[in-house]
Amino acid sequence: MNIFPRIVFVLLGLFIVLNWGLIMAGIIRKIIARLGMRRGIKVFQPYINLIKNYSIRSQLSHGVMFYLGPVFRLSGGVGIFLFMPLIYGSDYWSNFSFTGDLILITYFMFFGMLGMALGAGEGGHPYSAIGISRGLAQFTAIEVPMTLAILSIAIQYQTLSISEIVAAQQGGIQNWTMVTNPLATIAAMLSFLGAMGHSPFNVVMAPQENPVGPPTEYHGTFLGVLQTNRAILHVIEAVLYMNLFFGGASNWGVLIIKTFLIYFWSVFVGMVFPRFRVDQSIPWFLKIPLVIGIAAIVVFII
Amino acid sequence: MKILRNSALLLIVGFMAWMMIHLYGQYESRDALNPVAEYYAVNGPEETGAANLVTSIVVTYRGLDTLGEVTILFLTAAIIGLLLRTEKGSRKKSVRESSEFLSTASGILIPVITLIGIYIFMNGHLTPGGGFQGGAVLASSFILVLLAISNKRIGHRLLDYTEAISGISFILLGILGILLAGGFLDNRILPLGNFGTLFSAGAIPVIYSLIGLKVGAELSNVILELNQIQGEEEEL
Amino acid sequence: MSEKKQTEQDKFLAPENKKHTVIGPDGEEIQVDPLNDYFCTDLPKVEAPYKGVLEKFLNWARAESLWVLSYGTGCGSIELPPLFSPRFDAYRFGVAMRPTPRQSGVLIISGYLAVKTLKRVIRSYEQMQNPKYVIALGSCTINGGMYWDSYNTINRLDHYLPVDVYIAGCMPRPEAILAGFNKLKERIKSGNAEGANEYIEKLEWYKANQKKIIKDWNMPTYNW
Amino acid sequence: MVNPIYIIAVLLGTAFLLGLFRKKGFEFGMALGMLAIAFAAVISVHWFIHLYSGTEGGLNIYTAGSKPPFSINLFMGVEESFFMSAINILGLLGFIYLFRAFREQGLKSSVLFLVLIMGMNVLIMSRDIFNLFVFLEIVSIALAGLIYLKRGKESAAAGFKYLIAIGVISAMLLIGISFFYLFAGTLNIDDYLQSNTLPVKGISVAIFLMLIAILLELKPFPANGWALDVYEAAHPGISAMISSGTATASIFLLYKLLPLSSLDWLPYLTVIGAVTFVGSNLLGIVQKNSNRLLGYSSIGQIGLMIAIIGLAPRLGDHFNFIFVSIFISHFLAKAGLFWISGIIMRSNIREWSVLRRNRLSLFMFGLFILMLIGFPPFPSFYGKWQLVMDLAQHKSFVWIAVILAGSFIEGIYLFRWFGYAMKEQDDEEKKIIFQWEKLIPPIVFSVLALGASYYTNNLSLLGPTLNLIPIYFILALFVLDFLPAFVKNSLVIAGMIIYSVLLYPSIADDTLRLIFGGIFMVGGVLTLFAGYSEKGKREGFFPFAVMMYAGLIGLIQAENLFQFFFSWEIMTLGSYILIIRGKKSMKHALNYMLFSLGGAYLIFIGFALSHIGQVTFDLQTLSSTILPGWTYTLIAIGFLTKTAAIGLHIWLPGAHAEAESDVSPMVSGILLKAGVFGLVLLFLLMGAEQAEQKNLLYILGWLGAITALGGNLMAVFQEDAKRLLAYSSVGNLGYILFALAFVTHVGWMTALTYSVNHFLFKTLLFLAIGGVVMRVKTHNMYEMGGLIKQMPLSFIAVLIGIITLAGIPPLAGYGGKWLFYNAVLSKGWYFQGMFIFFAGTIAFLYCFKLIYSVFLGQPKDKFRQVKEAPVWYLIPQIILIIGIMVFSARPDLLLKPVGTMLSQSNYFPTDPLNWENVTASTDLGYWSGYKIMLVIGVMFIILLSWLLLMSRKAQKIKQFNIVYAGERPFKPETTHFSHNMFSHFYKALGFLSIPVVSAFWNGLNSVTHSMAENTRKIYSGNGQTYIVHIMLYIIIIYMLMF
Amino acid sequence: MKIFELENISMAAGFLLLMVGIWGIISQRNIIKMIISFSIVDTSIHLLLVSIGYIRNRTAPIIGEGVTKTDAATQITDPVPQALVLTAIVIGVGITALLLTYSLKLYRHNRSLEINHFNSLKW
Repeated sequence: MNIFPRIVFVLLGLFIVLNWGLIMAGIIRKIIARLGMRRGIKVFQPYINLIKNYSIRSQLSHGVMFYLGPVFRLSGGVGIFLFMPLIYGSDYWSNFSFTGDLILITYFMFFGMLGMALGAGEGGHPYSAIGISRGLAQFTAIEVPMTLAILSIAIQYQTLSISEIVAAQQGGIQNWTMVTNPLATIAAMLSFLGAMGHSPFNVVMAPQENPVGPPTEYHGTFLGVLQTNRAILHVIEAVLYMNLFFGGASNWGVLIIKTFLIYFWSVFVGMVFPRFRVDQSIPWFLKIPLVIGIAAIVVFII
Repeated sequence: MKILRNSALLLIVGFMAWMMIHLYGQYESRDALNPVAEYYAVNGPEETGAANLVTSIVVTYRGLDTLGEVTILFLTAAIIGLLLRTEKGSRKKSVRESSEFLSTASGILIPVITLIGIYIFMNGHLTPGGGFQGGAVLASSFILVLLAISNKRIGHRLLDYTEAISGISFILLGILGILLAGGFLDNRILPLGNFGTLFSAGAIPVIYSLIGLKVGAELSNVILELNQIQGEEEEL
Repeated sequence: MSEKKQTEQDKFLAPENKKHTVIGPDGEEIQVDPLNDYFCTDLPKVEAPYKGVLEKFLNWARAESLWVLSYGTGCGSIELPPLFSPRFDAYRFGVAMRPTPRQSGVLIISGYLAVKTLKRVIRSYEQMQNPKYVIALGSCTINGGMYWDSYNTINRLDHYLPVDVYIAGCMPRPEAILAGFNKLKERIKSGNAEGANEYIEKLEWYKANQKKIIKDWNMPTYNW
Repeated sequence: MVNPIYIIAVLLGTAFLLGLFRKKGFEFGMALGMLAIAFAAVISVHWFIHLYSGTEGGLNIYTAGSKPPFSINLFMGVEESFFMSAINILGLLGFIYLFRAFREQGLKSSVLFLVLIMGMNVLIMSRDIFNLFVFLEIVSIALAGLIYLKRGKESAAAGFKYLIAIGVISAMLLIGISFFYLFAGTLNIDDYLQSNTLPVKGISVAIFLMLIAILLELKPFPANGWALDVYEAAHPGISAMISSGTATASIFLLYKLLPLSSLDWLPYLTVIGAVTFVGSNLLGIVQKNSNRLLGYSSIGQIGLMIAIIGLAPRLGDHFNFIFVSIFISHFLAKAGLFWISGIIMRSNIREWSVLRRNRLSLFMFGLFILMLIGFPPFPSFYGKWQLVMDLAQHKSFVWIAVILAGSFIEGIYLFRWFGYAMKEQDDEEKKIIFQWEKLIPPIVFSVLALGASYYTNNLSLLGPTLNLIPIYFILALFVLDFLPAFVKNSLVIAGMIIYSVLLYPSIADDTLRLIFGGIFMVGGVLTLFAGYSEKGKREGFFPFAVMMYAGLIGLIQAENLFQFFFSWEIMTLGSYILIIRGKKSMKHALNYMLFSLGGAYLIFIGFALSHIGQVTFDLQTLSSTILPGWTYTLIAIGFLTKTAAIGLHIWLPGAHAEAESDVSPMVSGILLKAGVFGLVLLFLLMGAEQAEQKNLLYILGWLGAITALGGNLMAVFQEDAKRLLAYSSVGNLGYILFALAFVTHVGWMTALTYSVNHFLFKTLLFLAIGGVVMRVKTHNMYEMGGLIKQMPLSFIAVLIGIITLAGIPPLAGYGGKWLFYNAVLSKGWYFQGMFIFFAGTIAFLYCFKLIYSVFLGQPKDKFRQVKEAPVWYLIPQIILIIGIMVFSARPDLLLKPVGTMLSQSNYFPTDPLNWENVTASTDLGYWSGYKIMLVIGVMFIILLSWLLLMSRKAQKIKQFNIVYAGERPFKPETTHFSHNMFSHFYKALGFLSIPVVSAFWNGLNSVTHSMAENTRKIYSGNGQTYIVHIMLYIIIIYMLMF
Repeated sequence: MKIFELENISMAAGFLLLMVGIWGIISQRNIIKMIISFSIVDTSIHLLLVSIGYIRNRTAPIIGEGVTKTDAATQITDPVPQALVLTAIVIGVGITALLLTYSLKLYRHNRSLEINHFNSLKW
């Protein structure tokens, strides 16, 4: 296929995803507010915040890596977007997923993390480093059930290509991985909780104890970039889970609904449960989700 | 504790005894010479010309052993010298002067003893005795000198010269054996002479005399060394 | 800075901030002047606002997204948490708390300011990014209130920082604070809330006031 | 030809003559004595050359003009002339060595020495039992006198103990001889042997007494307390004579008298020798006194020789070669060591650090130590090889194990000692004079050692197949060591490049060898570049660096087992010396050496097992071994020690961390691949089926997985940058191991790709961190920080290194991860895979810690003026970065040939990777390195421009301009969050990093030490106890034999 | 009875002396007593040697009175052990002298003659 229309579609997709990410964040915070019997923010508040942050007049720089950190971070988010097929059956909406498969996406997630870590590190603030060390430590544990789930579905579908996994789930809800491989789904969804950084796994960014962790020193435009990335990343990670476990999406409407629900799962849990410390969350991930993940594989081996 | 130790040691001795009984149990009284000894008995007198078969064995057949023996005594003297040597150099010895009796008697005895010694090693090939025995007797006369004639100082020099020269001559005689006769320490470099006389048995009397001198000198040396350190205080 | 002033300042310097030498890895001696080496000594510049509609739009966004530094100085700090409770729900006005000055736009001085606290307030304020706004709560920040003759508190906050909105009362209730936020919004939208630039323009004056009351001024002039 | 009897005559005559000399004629007397010994030496050497090259059987020397058995006769054969030459040369040098001591103690003492030499000569030649007794006594008495040469209380006590022990032994000997005469009727050995008389029991006992007495002269463990005291108390020159001289004579005596016995003494000799070898060496490991330690070692070596005599029937034609090679090593090395000991006059082995003040003696010391342990190219190496191979042919596995265990234990204390000499604190206060006349003998023996090595090599079965060019190059470098470092460095680089070019055609067709050869040679040249930054001469670096690379390349070139093992040992040796050059690396180098030595011995045994029933030694014979399970396991464990699999890894962190800055990349990035290469080769040659049968692959897979996890986990908790990297190497090698264990096409492709990647990024990281460490002079990461401003290029190198390490796209590391998933899924080892991937994510923790703690965070005051790493460190880094970039963009450059190579081998006929341009795909997934790189690059640039546009005016601020709750940071040291960075992680998973393995090895170590400590208590120092030991020894052997 | 013959008695006596000597060597702590024990051992061996060479009803191996040159083989005892014993005696003398000298030296150093006082070298 010609590369230029593809680029146009990619940019369009990125635009949709970004906007959906921002709106979704607003909606969800609205829902949370309502649950807390508040009016809460405006649905478009994330937009306003984003604009405000880009409009900050002065910036400070701690050094080159501080400067590059957000770029890495955003590259990580956008990169995952680029390698992710969005809509099933549509070549245009599959972005650049022909360059790599599921493994590429799982490992490319680290790209942004690394950039963020380096940028925050260059900031020289100990809280940033503390936040990163917590985040990375927790992430190691989160990855284990996720890896098991990925292995499980790779065994199930005998492929690592996301498009093929989605294709295999077509034809009704009974074909979704959620139904055909519930254990893997549970393990993955538990690890998803950690990946989203909501309570109970948000000690990384504990606002007061460790002033927002890694981005302590980030402000203005830098923060705007990080927020942009956050909007994209939340959606695209939800898309990943959707593709793997919930039958993918054959059109944008389905994508929006499914990603919202998937994302809301993490918010929902976060609303209900209090916060874990890192040294509590790591063993937790290495107990329940791990066992479920192992079970998901054992099922296939037997 | 002591009983325990002793009984353990006794056990060891017991085991040793048990081992030796194995040897003893195998021992049968002999009623004949074995071939080697018989060879000596039959051919010894002919080959060496010595009436004393032991001497013929000691000086010729097993001459190398004898060289070794002499060397051992030589070594012993040297080692004792080395061990007892002190860094202080010569020491004065303060002893009582010997009595009239003693000096007179020893004056008479010393030549006699020396003569006996010389006789013993000169006749080693004929009668019981030989270089070692004669040498020992010589040394005993030397002891007498040391003990009785206290003010007489006998230097090492003489003994050393005697020792070295007799030793080297012994070896030279041995080498002559290779050159002139059948092998190292062969006594037939000199004519065998008449069997049973003093000047017989080839080089045996010469060798035995050298041995006698050497042994005498060596033993005397040992005694001299031991004597010299008597009055010496501890060396630390 | 004159020699005399320099020594004056040194008097208050903590030992670790005094000039000293350290030994480098190769045995070389390195002179360290902590105040100059650890801190940026540049002075800020005025960041001119855009013109026209763009600035209006941006001001609207700034007004609708007020990120408050969660920082309490006096008794008024107890009035701030209820703001975010369901009863008052400041979120609906776009107000949110941020824990780090870098990301915050609004500094609320919630009550009397001890000299010691003033130092921290100044530092926090200067660490915030342009544009930034100050809301002062209670009489104490206006004229010293009941502490007007205290040896240890300041009387007028706007001698030290450019205040956008004063909210009177002792203490003002959350409703009043919400009203204050709305006043601030109006002020921002109208384009008058240029306190940050004002502070930079009149930096000498502000600094003189600050240094007059903070006797042990042992930091660079401007805290980035 | 001169009649050998003149040796006796001249020596003895001179001895008698010297009795005449007084103080005045000392020099003349000494000259005379020296001439006499030289005469003896010349005659014996002449005889040896004559007899060795000719066909003549030897010369019978009769005394007293009659034939034996009636008179004493001597015999001069090849063996006799050989041992006599050895003794006389030793005597000549020993005489020179003792010159000063003789002057102090008077000419009489030199007389003793002459007689001693003479006695030993007769002991070797004489064929008459009683004559042997007499001269044995001469030797003993002469020694008893010489022991007191040093004077003092200790010498006197030792001499007395020696005398009473000798007294008891000679009593036994004399009883034996007497009854031998009674029962046999002769005193002549040849006569008795020809007489064919029926042995009665009595004669057996008599011969038993004789042999046991000779055996006791050889100081068997544990009836040897007296000998140890002598070694300790005597003048080292005399100890050298005892250890090398009288032992030689005695062992020849044993060899000579052995045929007398009708009983089968050989098994007993084997046991006695082996017990002595192991026991004596075991006690050596707790010994601190150098001379006593040498004594233990000496006794051990003699035990080995006794055991070899005992094993003679199994060795067949090779007996002479084996015995002589072991003998000559012991002979030269032990005398040399004792002599060196006398030069430096230090009794505590820790104080041997003074050796460093004289490079020559340090060199000789190392040479002798290595010779003793049996490193190539010294004779004992060839001897041990042949010995073990022959024993294996006879399935004497127990003896192989015992001999190698003994050698290993000997290695423990010798290398520890060597470590002290190299690295222990040297007290400069105490002066030391290196006397020239004392240096001559060890120098001569060193030269002889090298010569002996050359001849042994030529004489050995497989030695001539070796490629000796690198060895000569190493020798040349030793000679050229006086040149400045940069000249030598250029020389070495040039040499390596030329050698690579010459080598290339021979391995061009073999992709496997090409890959590893590339790693070794390219890596070698690159890491050597870093050496240009060293100033001065850098003495003793280049020969060993080349030695390591020579060993590595030798592995590539090896065509037979011997070449492989030779190269393996050379490599181990070179790398050991390189490692020990580090500042604090004494202990770690020792650990490295011991694990390597143990591993090498396992490989050795494995090779020996594989050789059973084989004629040739080709590497191919591994495939037809009759004991595949054992062979496979042993060799694999041997290689695993080099790859530092968990359990065998504890040497690695310290060794890699404490090595010099440019040595760490050599040993980490390059050297570890030797183990990988070995494993690959092993699998290829042996066939995986063999291993599969025994579930060994399964175990190996788990081992790899656990290693990966354990290594990475340990790395997370390190504070030392190089140690962190070292543990990371452990983890990475775990991946490789795991992938190797798959034995599938894609698995091996993973392993090989990962090997190359690991080489690239770990060399890069070690070079970069090494450059930093060089500048900041500390390893502790928490002491650094903020170095990005001073060292931006190093930062970039580390950044690229960790991105590759962590496997983050788009760099090459990702390829390894992708292949891993494919391999795991196709093999079905999901749970091991889980470990691996968990380990992979843990890698992020230490990657971050490394780059953050060093380059980011708060800069420290004292590193404010630090400069960028030297340009010679940066050049190889840039080349490596380019390499990484190339392989990232074009993975097909590497993967395609590897795939082809694997497809050509018998195991994996189908290549699961399909290539479409540069996109690789398997049944499971696909990967296009080039496109990924393009996409990410374009995106990154766009986003960067976006940010540049948005925040173009950013104000640069300084390190303490951070938001700190209204306060200011106190000082950089307390503001840098680095120490114990992952404490929460430790709380959660720290229990996994409890050093169980070190605890195990430490426990083993302390058990061994306490065992030795308790055992040696039997040497109570009481002479009477020693006599009791001797008695008990006799009784026990007697009871065993009768 | 075999054991009542002269050669048997002397040999048994030799062995007995040997045991006595050995007992002395391993049990006596005094160095001088040990040296005496060594001498006893030496003597015992000499006795053994002589017993070995003894043949009943024969005379010394010297040609002369009672021994004719031609029949010497049937008239003399074995000369070889006698030659050996001569050597052995000399060696014994040498060793004894050395032991005594060493004991003197030891006494000077330690002012003691107890063998267990000389254990500064051990392990």
